[in-house]
Amino acid sequence: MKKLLLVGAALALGGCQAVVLEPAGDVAIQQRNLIYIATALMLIVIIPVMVMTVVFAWKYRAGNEKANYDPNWDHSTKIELAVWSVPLLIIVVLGAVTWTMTHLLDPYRPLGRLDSDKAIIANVEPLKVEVVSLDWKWLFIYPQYGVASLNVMAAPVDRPIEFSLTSTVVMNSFYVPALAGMIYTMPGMETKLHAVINEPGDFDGFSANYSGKGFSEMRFNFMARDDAGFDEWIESVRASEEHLDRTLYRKLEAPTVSDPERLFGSVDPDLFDLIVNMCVDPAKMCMSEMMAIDRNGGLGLAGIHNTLPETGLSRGVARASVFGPAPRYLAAICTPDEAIAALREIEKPEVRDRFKRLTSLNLPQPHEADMTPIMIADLAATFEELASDGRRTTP
Amino acid sequence: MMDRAVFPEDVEFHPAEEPHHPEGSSTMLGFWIYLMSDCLIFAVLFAVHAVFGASYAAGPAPKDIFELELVAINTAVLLLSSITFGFAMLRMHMGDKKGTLIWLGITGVFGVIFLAVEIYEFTHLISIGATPQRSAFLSSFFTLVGTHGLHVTFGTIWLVTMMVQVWKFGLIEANQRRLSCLSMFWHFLDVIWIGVFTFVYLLGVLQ
Amino acid sequence: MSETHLDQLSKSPGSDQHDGHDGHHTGIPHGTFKGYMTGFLLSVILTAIPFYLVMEMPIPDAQLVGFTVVAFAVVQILVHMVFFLHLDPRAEGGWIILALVFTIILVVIAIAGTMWVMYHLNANMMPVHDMPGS
Amino acid sequence: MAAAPLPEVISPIFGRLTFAALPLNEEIVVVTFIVVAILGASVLGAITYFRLWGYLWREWFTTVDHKRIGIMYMVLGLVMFLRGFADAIMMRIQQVWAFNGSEGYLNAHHYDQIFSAHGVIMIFFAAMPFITGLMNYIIPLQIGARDVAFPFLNNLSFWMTTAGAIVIMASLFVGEFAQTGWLAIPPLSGLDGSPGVGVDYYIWSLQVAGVGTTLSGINLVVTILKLRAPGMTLMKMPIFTWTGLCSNILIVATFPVLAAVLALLGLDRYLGTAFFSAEFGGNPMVYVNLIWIWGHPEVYILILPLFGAYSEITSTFCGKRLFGYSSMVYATVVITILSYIVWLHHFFTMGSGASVNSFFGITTMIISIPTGAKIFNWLFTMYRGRIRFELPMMWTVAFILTFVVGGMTGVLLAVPPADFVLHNSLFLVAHFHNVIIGGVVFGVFAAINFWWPKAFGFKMNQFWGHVSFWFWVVGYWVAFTPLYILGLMGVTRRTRVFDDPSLQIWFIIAAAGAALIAVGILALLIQVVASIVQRKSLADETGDLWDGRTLEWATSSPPPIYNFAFTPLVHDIDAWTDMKERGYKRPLDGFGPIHLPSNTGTGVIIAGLSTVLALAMVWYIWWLAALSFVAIVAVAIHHTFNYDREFDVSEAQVRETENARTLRLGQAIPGSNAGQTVPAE
Repeated sequence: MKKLLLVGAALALGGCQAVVLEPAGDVAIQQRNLIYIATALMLIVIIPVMVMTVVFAWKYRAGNEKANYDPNWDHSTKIELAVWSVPLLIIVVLGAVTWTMTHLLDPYRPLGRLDSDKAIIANVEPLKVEVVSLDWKWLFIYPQYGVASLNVMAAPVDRPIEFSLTSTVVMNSFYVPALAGMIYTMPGMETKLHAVINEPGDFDGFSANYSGKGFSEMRFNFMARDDAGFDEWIESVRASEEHLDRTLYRKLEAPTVSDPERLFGSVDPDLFDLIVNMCVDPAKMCMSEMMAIDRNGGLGLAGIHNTLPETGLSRGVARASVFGPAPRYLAAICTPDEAIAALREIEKPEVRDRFKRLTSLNLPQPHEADMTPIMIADLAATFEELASDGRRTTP
Repeated sequence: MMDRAVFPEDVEFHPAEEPHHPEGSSTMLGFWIYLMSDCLIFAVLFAVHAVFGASYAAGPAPKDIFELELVAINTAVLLLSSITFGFAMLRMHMGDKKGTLIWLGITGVFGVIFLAVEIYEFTHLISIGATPQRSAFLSSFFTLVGTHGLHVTFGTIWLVTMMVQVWKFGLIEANQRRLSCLSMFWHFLDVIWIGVFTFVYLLGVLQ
Repeated sequence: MSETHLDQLSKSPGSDQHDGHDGHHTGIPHGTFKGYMTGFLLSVILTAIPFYLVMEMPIPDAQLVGFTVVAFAVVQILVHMVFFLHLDPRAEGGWIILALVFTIILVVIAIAGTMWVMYHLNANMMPVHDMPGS
Repeated sequence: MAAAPLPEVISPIFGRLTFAALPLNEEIVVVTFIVVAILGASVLGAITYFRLWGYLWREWFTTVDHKRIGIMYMVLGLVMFLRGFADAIMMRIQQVWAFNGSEGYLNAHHYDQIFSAHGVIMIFFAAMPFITGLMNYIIPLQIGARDVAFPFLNNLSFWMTTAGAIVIMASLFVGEFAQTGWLAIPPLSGLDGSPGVGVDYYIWSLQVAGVGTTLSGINLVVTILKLRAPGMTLMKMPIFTWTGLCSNILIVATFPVLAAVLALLGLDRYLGTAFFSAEFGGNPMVYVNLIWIWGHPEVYILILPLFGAYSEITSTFCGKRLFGYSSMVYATVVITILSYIVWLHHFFTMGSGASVNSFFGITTMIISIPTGAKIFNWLFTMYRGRIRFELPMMWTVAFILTFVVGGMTGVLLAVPPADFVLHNSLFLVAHFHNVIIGGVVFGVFAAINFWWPKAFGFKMNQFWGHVSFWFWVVGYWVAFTPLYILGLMGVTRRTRVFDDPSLQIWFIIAAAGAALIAVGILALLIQVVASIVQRKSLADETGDLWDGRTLEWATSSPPPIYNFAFTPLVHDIDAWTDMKERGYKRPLDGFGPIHLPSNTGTGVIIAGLSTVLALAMVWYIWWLAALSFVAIVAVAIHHTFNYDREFDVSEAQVRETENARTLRLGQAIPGSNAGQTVPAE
């Protein structure tokens, strides 16, 4: 039975469908090789064990009167030594391989080669791709080309790719089996992946970590092209008139399933940075800013009130906990004047920059008199007034 | 392998005297193991606090909101309650029911004072807006200190129950055993509190 | 842990009922007035000093104060264990102390492991902010 | 997501419970409900008709006898196992169906609940009750004790586990279950990602059941440490007791971690704290990290006791002392400790650095060394043995052959770069089913076949046992080999629809395997019924059907309520074999009264109130939650005012029971001390 299955498995795997065993990218190939090495090492023990199980079970069956029967034999130093030391030796070897390969294939580590024959070409800059997992689609931003695409991406063959990845709300895992191993995408965090594709073709990419309703459909086409083909694709993206900015991004954030492929001819250069920092909404304080403030000891008692009621939730989900206050966010502001100014000018991109300048100055230290506590009521009133003006309604 | 020769042929198969496991003979060990598992709950909360202790979300830091005077008072109260519980146990061993009850009562009063101070601290923080929702630091602070407070609350309820039981049934063996468990629980909470005031309050303010 | 040690740990619970017989069936640990007072006084000292160090900051070096405070806490925990919880290595056939040691190991693994893992995750993934001012 | 948004107003009386909470629009659920209602009504009706309520309440529900509690755990495990398996079948059918543009027959809302419920139920409410039940039944007997250390707590533990199971079953018909996967990882499980009641059901069912599990862990640890028969030093303890000890130590050491981390998730959902949301400085990775600190040892909690069972079975049916007893013990202890420092291998791909990854990868591999040593020890126990291939032994051989493959793929997944391509794939799913079915489930069946005669006094039906065995083992391989292959084809777990038609054939094979397993389960149920029907012809009066080696076989089958009239004195690891070899004769006189704990209904009441509390918290019915909480405290306090918790089995009763056994033994084994009963004075 089992043999039959193994044969079946071998046949199936020979059919070139097992992409994990027949990948097209050097990183995935090295990972595949490691699977082979580890399997081979373990078979040194596994096969004898399986053979011994069957042989012993047969030979020492009760019906076989000829076999030795030694009911009190329960110890042999030699055997004990062997059964502990042989696996130990294998694990020592495997452990050494693991240590080296884990460091060598660390997704954060820039590539050391293009494939087993080709070295890195010094003057070729790696292709940078910024990946965002949204509910439930993939956004790819090409900062070097100023374009972006949804649910489809392309990459040139034999050029290192440097992915920076993040997520809007829910954890996902970015995985193109033909290219390289997977890596998680998480909100407010940025993961990295270095990879290279060695063969042209269309490959499957998807989320490998369950992320809710539309997870199964959260797939994209990974197109590996030669340099000319890649440039051609970039040109076709540039031809698109859609401009991906904060406003459009916040529309994209709304949960949807099975979105079609979509191209954006231009993109805000700092969009990815804002997504990672969870401050695409200009009113929100950026994560990096918040963490920098925290490293300097927070904003003191005054900082308590540096929050505003959440209104323009792009994802449209009510999320007030039953005993908690209404949803709030950290406002990207320090004083009432600035808050009001910001609310009035919320749509202007330069407001964002002003905040950046503001916070990169010496931050107010706790208990320093120059920090005025924000009067939350004033702010909320202003906020509502503005919202009713329709000037800040989120589309 | 067992060397059979060491046993005489006419080996006994049953002990001469039936082993006696009176009810409660395992209680102290069982309760201790429970305390150890409780300890791991606190370990998780301490670990969480270690991670989030400086995540103020641009809000207040420990030195802005902690009043060490209050913490010092609470520490003193808890320490005093420890020694008064000790005295209650000494009275119990002497068989002095009245003395035991008096010292237990004093311990209970200290427990209530501790809780009152903690409730004051929490309500004060919440009233100024430093709520558990404001930042991960405050979430973990309220959870860790609050969990300790809940334990003290249950300890106090238990203590009152024990006082009723001692008063009604006297210092019988079962009550002695229960008081010993409660004593372990009470002193265990002390030990946790040492961790709390050191790692949450003192080191927090030092940051 | 050697085999003999394991064996000694618990000769057999049936027999240690009789071996450890000292007139108290329940094995309730005993304190003495002197013991409690010693523990109390030590605790008072070990609590007062850290509070003083942090509240008054006689030593301006925060790191040094931090280490001192933690050291005091460790000592005070030991004091409580000995004088209030009456930890006796021989009580319950040694299981009390073994359970404690095991728990301490797990607590250390859980806390240190979490901090280590989270430190690396944060170092790898958290956004950074350039602050010329600081 | 947002399938059931929070109602605008939470009613002060019914919380957020409205008629809309009944999933009347999901035909599958409605049909299931009707079937369950009819079955439930007929069972309840039959109990009423045959006037069994009083009997059940007095003899079973309120019992503090570890043997009966053990059996109730096994029944609970079996019932929940059937529910979990139904979920599995539904997933298999969906994945066969959803090709070529078809959506299958399950929408995402339904499918996502099913795989979440399948994982939770199989681990917490099938596997855990199975192992707890086995340990409850066997360990006190193996160590020559009369009961566990805390008999009342034992009853409470069982009912708390049941309460958790009731809460999770309620989610099937009222509201919804979590759509998050079995670990409910935030932010998906936060209010934002899962606004409905599903995750609250998850949290409360596990919290309630977790109380039971932790208490039962403490109970069994203390039982083993304190109540062993005289002479039974640690290194003479039966190996099942050893593994049970280690498993329970792990329970005590890790379930509090689960309780704490679920409490934090609950705080985020109920109070809006900021633990796992990045916006206010929290971090969801802390949840992942903490829940795996519990999650990995949990795997060893499940497998260790069954390693012990395999050891007992191998030794018994080979008629031979266990090879390498002390290395077996050390392997168990080493696994126990190591299992606590490997948790990160569940999230290598989350982006921790290479050093962290390789550290945890290597510690994981190291666990395979003691595990390997165990397998070799079983092999060398078989070597020069005289193996009787009764069902338990057949399951053991099937286990070894299956488990080593699972072990191999496990080590493969422990190599971080390999894990980067296999993580979260169906390869991973195949791997953990390989070790859990091949190790835990096979072990439970081996143990049931092995110890059933002890618990009931008759052997299990052999024919249906063989049918069950072959369908299970073949079915397992047919069902999960395709998943290994699909994993290597890059297919991810929890996927609901597919667009690559070349995958379909493998899902069809896997579904066929699941069908074979279904036949295996059916055969198991028939086996149970057939065994009970044929109990006269299958009866075993000796109490020692298999020529057993440990103390549980020294008493009658089923054992008397007090287990042993006289506590045995232990001289050897295989205490009962040793006694038999030395010509042990049962004492026929000199009985004394035996103290035993009295039954109590407090456990049922507290667990019932906990169920109410959990459901009230899920549905935001605050007055009921407060009321049931106060009631729990009040009942618990009231319980402590009862000081009289023991009763005596009188000398006459003991003599009567023992004399009856002597007569039965005399008929079963001519020449044994038949008829030599001693009349009452």
